[in-house]
Amino acid sequence: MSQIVISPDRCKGCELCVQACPQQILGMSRKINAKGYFYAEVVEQPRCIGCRLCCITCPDVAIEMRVHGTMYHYFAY
Amino acid sequence: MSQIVISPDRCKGCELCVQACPQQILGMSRKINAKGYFYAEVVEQPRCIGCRLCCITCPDVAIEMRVHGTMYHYFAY
Amino acid sequence: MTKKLMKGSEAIGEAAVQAGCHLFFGYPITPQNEIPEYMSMRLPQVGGTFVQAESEVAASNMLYGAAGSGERVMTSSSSPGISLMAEGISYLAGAQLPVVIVNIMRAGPGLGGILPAQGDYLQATKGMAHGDFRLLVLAPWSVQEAADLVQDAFDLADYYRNPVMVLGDGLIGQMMEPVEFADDRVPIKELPPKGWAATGHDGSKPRSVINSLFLDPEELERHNLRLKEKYDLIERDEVRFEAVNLDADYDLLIVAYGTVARVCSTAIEELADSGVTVAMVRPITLWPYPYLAVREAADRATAVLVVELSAGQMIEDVRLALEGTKPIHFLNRMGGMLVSPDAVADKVREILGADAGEVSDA
Amino acid sequence: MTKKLMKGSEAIGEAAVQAGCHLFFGYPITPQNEIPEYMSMRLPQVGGTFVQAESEVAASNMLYGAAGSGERVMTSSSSPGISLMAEGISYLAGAQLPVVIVNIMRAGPGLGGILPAQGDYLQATKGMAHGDFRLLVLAPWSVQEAADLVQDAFDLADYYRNPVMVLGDGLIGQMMEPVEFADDRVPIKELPPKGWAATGHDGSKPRSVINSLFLDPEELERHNLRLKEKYDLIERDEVRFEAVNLDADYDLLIVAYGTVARVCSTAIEELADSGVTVAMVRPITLWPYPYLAVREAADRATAVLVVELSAGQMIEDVRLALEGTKPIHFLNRMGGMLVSPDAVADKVREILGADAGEVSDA
Amino acid sequence: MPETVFSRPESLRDVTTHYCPGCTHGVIHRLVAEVLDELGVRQRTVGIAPVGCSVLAYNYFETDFHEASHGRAPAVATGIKRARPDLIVFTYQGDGDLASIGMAEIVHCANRGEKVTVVFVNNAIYGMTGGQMAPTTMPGQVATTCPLGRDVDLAGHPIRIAEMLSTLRTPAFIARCSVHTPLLAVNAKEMLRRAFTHQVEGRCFSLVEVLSTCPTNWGVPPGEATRWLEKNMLPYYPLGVFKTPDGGSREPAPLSGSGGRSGHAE
Amino acid sequence: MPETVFSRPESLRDVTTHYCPGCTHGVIHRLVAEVLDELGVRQRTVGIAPVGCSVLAYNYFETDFHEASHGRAPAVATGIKRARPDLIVFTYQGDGDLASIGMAEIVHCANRGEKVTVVFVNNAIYGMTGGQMAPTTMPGQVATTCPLGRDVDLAGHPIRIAEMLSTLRTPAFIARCSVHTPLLAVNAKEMLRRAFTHQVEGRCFSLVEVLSTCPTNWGVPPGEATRWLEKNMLPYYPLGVFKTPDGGSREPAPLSGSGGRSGHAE
Amino acid sequence: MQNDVIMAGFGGQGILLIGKILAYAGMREGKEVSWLPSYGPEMRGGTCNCTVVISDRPVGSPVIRSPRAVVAMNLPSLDKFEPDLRPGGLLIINTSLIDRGAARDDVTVVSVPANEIANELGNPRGANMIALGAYLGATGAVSLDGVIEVVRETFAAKPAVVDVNITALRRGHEIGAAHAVAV
Amino acid sequence: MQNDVIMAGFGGQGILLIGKILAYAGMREGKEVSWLPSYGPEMRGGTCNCTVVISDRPVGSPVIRSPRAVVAMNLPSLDKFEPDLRPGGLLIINTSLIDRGAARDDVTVVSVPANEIANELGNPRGANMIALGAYLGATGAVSLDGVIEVVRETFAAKPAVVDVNITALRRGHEIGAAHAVAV
Ligand SMILES: Cc1ncc(C[n+]2csc(CCOP(=O)(O)OP(=O)(O)O)c2C)c(N)n1
Ligand SMILES: Cc1ncc(C[n+]2csc(CCOP(=O)(O)OP(=O)(O)O)c2C)c(N)n1
Ligand code: SF4
Ligand code: SF4
Ligand code: SF4
Ligand code: SF4
Ligand code: SF4
Ligand code: SF4
Ligand SMILES: [Mg+2]
Ligand SMILES: [Mg+2]
Repeated sequence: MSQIVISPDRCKGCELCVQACPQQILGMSRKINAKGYFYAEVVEQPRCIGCRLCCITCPDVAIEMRVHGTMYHYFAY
Repeated sequence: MSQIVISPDRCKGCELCVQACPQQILGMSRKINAKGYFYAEVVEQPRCIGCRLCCITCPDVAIEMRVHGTMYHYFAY
Repeated sequence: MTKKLMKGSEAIGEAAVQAGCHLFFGYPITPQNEIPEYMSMRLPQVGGTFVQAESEVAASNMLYGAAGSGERVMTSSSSPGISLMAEGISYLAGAQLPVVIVNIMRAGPGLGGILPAQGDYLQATKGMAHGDFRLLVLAPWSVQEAADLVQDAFDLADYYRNPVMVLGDGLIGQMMEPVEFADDRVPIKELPPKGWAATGHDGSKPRSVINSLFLDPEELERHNLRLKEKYDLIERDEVRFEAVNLDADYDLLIVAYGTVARVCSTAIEELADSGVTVAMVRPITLWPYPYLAVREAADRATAVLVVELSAGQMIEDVRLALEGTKPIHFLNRMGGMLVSPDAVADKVREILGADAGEVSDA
Repeated sequence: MTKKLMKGSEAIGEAAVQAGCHLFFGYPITPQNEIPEYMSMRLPQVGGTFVQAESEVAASNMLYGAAGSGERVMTSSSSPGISLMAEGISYLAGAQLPVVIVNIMRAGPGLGGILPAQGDYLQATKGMAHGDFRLLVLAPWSVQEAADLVQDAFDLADYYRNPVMVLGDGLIGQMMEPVEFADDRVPIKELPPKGWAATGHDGSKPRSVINSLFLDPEELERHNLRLKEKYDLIERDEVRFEAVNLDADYDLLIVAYGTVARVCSTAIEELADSGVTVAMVRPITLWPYPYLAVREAADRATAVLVVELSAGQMIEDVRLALEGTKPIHFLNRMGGMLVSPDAVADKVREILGADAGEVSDA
Repeated sequence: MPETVFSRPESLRDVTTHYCPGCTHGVIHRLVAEVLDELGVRQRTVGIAPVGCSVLAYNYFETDFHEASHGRAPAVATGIKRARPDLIVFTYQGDGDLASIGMAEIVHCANRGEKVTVVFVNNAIYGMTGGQMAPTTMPGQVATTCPLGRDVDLAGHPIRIAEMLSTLRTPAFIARCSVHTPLLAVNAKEMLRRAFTHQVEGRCFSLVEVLSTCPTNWGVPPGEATRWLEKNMLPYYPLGVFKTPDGGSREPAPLSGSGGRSGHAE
Repeated sequence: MPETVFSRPESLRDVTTHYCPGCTHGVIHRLVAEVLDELGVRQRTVGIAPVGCSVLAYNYFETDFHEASHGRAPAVATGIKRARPDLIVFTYQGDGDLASIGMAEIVHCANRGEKVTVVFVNNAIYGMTGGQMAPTTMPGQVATTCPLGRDVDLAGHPIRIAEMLSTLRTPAFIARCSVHTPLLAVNAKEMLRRAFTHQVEGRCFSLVEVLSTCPTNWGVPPGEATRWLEKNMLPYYPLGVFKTPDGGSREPAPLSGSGGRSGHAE
Repeated sequence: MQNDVIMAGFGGQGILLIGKILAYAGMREGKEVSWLPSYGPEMRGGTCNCTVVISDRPVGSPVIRSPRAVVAMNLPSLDKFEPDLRPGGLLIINTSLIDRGAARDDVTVVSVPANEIANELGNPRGANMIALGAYLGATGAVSLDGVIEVVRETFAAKPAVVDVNITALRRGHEIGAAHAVAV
Repeated sequence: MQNDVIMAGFGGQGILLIGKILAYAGMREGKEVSWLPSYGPEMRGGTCNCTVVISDRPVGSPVIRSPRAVVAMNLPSLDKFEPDLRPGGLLIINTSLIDRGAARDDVTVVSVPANEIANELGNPRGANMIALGAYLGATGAVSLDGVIEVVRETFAAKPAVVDVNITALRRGHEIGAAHAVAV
């Protein structure tokens, strides 16, 4: 089962991940980070299907994905 | 009837006209011109068919063609 | 004639347009992007032409073609881009084409940085490229003067048939100040028609060939001598500088140009408040250089202070002017760092405090 | 160690190869085509690489990449081609890359002509490009010296991590003279390994970045100051010149460099026969310039004669050296015309005949 | 104990880039770094940064680097590769850098068949200098040096580098891809892997043109930018492989019925 | 009273050129001059000489002229035409000048669609400087900077300018012809006429690549040279029209089965 | 007599604009003025600032090492410029985005919750105008009316914007005036 | 003591070659030498020349304005260099291609029908060697044997060429020796 970890301070608030997530489970925080950006956060972790599209989309490598147990990959990357 | 006039002093002796003449009526002189070249000359004027290939070939515009009366052109130029 | 608050880069562009500059060829580079940007907007409005060249090399050669066609043309760039124009500028000078080249200097060498510097002085005034030639080099210290000098540059270029460089720094390009343009500006020179331009040949005038090639050395030497005569004339007639406090009796003379001279003028005022009188000669033409003015002003001082945003470039011309008659001190910053009025004032106090006869620390 | 009769251009190429020059990047231009041609034949024989660049701009940047990889590399060109390298050379200096650049000068400005001249002096020594940097500039007066200086150039470049220019003229490039190469040449400097080269990064040493960009002005200023320190060191340690007749007591001092100095030496011999003693200082390093040597030699003369194939370029350095202490006379030809020994001798007689105190006619 | 299946590649240094929010330069950096990791060549790789927004790329990759002058990265790459053929050499260049001032260098580097890899980031604009027109700017697209939009009658049509270079006879791998969607980014990575592999195997010159966004100078938010690219750039800049080293030449033949090869006079 | 049916065109000055015996630069000069005469534009024509053997072209044409720096003639032409659109502007450039150092300038001049005419003389060598390798030098051909013959593995294959430029989207007239036989010279003149006509009618950029001989640096007598060109150059440099302003674009499409235009993620 | 100020904040907060408006108004009042923006790498995201000088005499150095006033619209700006402020100078802090007070005790501090107020006024982008107003109120560097004039012209195209910005200016002016200082 | 000579003719007459051979032989005899070719536009067709200096002391100027000897292989060369020749100098004229005599009467003239002789010897390309021989004969600048040595090495590849050229050299030498001068 997959877990998405977004580092608030690496995020620049571009919202591309939010747009990319097929599950629509990412959103923007109301808080401003050190860089002055509203950063992205996971809203509904459980619904994550571990597709990694958010990770692949993020221009700032602010998103990591961890997996508990094994999981099926939609595509090789 | 066509007449070929080669200016000895303009000629650089490249022999391209000699090679171009379908009638083989051009040749090289034994004399050296002011520039130090053996220059081209018309050997058999009467056999000239007025095709102008020698004129067109000459890189130094050393060859002029004059026509007495009218004559037929093989190609437009 | 109303005052407008304009960015230096835009004022330079507008000044050129009002001086009849019809074509601009250039390539973007910080800190002068606003010049091409302004021209791309403004020139079409007056039926002129803006072309973004593929490079500074191309720009300098487009300039060659357009100037050779008799038009008033300009390009602008910043340090690395100017270096790329070196060959082209040598051709322009060799073919005696009137063009205006604006160099908004940034810090170097190489890619360096994008902040203000004065590290291109020796390039502009002495070694711009191969062969024996000179550029007229004009150095503004305010947005208004930048505008004025750009307009004069076109007249000088046309009059002498020589490239003219307007040498500013990042501050001139970026800052906004009030500017006014004369509605009825008249050229500063009697300008003959450009009969030499290559604009077609119907036999009514001799064929025009824009050229810098002379394979026969005797012919080329004659050409070099004609150029030298022209340069001698320019050195005689076109020297410009501004004098500050030369009428007062002063202990020390400052020599500085461009925005640095402005910083110095502030320092001079502060020093005046504290009873120290300092004079300044601000070269406006960097070539021809005001050797005589600097020498004469220095004669009445105990020492001279040269202030530059470089490792020490204009100081060579001050040395040539002074011929060892006075100690020369040097204050500089580099890399985009700026000299502050306080730093200048402190340096002056230090010099005057110390034995005026001390060896130059430059 | 046997003498070979070699064309200057070929001797320069062979000297480089024997100095361990592994790569050559260049673009043809008269009068130095024999250098790239020789390298294209010779380098493959020693496992080296010759690349004909698409332009001088490209060549100077290929040099950057190869030098940054720690190899000994060279390019050669002539005046207009050198101008095209201006930006590249500024980058090389800014990134402190050791390269050897040969400029076989021809007459300018612009396309000019292809015959010998010395019109690139100010470019090479002062204003090569934007930003504050210097090139070491070595000026040979014979084919043998050209070969020797090229080899020293590689050592100096590596030692100081700085571009070095060998500045010759068309005669040096085209003439044949006997040359010999030492079989057992040792570098003139202790050369440290090139740990700074960018040759891959396994973490065993800090990451290598070949770079001239410093966006932070304070950082760039520190970089500029480090460069300045290096240049000061070079000015202190690397000045080279040849003295002729300095031990004799002479009336007049000639200052000339390159093949022109050779012409002068012939004139000096002729004059000696007619009882006139003339001394000469021949700068071998044009930068750093032998200011002190020229000054001291001039102190013992009544006047100084500068002879150049330019409108008057090195004469500026002579002025800086003399600081007005002695009248400076000037003899020059341009456009590919050469100074003859007779012309020099006549000029000397004219000067000595005239009032030594006369105003310089330069 | 969880396994991390996606994180920063080793070849990408752990620093914040200066890129604007949503700028896909960052994505392209990561893809290149991942490929270097996967091919295991990081330690013998030397990158070349251009002059452009990616001028500081040398701070972002965990490899040795050269900072080249504007447009000349292919010449610098030539110098490095000829000096040290054992190194893996890549340039990272913008469209102003490569397609405008650097046109001669890229054409000749490709034509000499230098065994280097060029990552060509086409964002249809001069990003770093504030949004001036690039040779790749779309017709009608507004830029600071074409305030009324690119006028093809004055500035010509956008240059298609992949198409142009693939007509050269010298063998090469040339492809165009995009990173404005995650799936295309996956494809882009595949193209980069093929390009670098050709170099690792010493086969040929390789160039991958990557369509990229410039939200800042396009004047739209990052999300918009991806759609703008899709709508305006994709139709003119088709994606795909244009040339493979063994694929033969791709130059156009003379139009029929013209001059032809009519031989000698006789 | 005889009529002179062939003589020196008015646009060609009555001076001896410095060209070597049999060098076809002379023929090309005459053809250009004849076209200028026939179009009646001599008086408003400005030519641009390159740096190369034809550097002195300004002494040979009876028109105003500019002498450009090496490779930059297309930039100079741009400057002239933009300043004086009423003038007929042509450059005359060699293959070293145009295809090597001047690559960026010719590509961008063509891509901007400058309404000028480029006469591109391809003799597969650097003539003026004594026979160094050009980008157009044939594989195996000996030159002074490739004494063992051009090695395509090190120097790449010859660049085909007509093919490369015809892939640009901007409308243009681009053709290749040769003058090594009289009949081909007649065809070459026709190509030049079409090129200049496009300019006179303000239609588009035009470039005519003319294959030419360099007996001196090829090291063969002039007669030999024409046969060398026929045998070695013609097969690689096909003659014909490559692009017409209304003929649409000629760039290659992506190879099938590659990346494709796969759209968004969703 | 000279007034100079460094105004700084995030890109996009309209810092350069209020600087220009101030300089323009100064020129209108017959003063000598200069406006100098920061330029360079910061332009990518990050902070931006400008220096405005308003003087009776020709402006000497347009670069001010130790300004008479600093307007800090965000934390990085405060950190960067507070130390340079002249003793006795004016420090305007946008408390909406800055959660620390001034570190200096030798300067006059004016705290303005610019973003909050702007939101109140239903003009969220007007925080910059509020700060400008505060600066004017505290220094009187140029007259409020003069600035209002310039604002009218600047936004002539969009009258709606004009009014909300004038309101913002006035609100800021009141706050500033309460701390009026002579710098 | 110094010998210097300008050798000039059409390109292709082998002028530069005999100059190099002369310089090379000089070097072999332990002399200081320099060889300087003309370069430039003439290279296209036209004439070419070279200057050779052979001296006991280091060679000063490799460029000789007024040479001690001139070898003119064609008319343009004679026209160009005859006036520069030093009074008392040596002028070698290839009468095969030059139909005028010397204009100077203050110099030693050696007339050599080089091409005719070369044809006689069945070595039409040997005219240059005949001229070189004549120069050696007249000046003794370097020894004939020394030059022959160099010729042997130069053409080592083609022995046939060696012999005909040596014969040509000797024939020229005889003619020159008959006019031996001290220059
Ligand atoms: C010789 C030179 N000319 C111009 C510049 C200014 N300059 C820096 S980056 C750039 C263009 C960058 O655009 P691009 O290559 O498309 O890269 P991007 O920023 O879009 O990624 C220019 C013109 C320079 N640094 N050097
Ligand atoms: C900047 C610069 N680089 C190099 C040269 C030297 N140069 C003169 S002509 C030439 C090449 C000419 O070859 P090409 O263009 O093919 O013309 P061709 O002589 O063959 O007709 C070169 C390299 C120069 N004059 N300027
Ligand atoms: S992995 Fe896929 S589903 Fe999970 S957050 Fe990322 S994009 Fe959404
Ligand atoms: S894509 Fe990355 S930077 Fe952009 S919002 Fe998501 S996490 Fe932040
Ligand atoms: S016109 Fe034709 S036939 Fe007559 S000479 Fe010329 S080539 Fe020969
Ligand atoms: S073609 Fe012309 S130059 Fe050549 S030989 Fe014939 S006439 Fe003479
Ligand atoms: S300006 Fe454009 S290209 Fe540059 S970093 Fe910002 S978004 Fe990216
Ligand atoms: S060198 Fe070649 S191109 Fe040049 S003139 Fe001679 S033959 Fe023609
Ligand atoms: Mg871009
Ligand atoms: Mg050629």
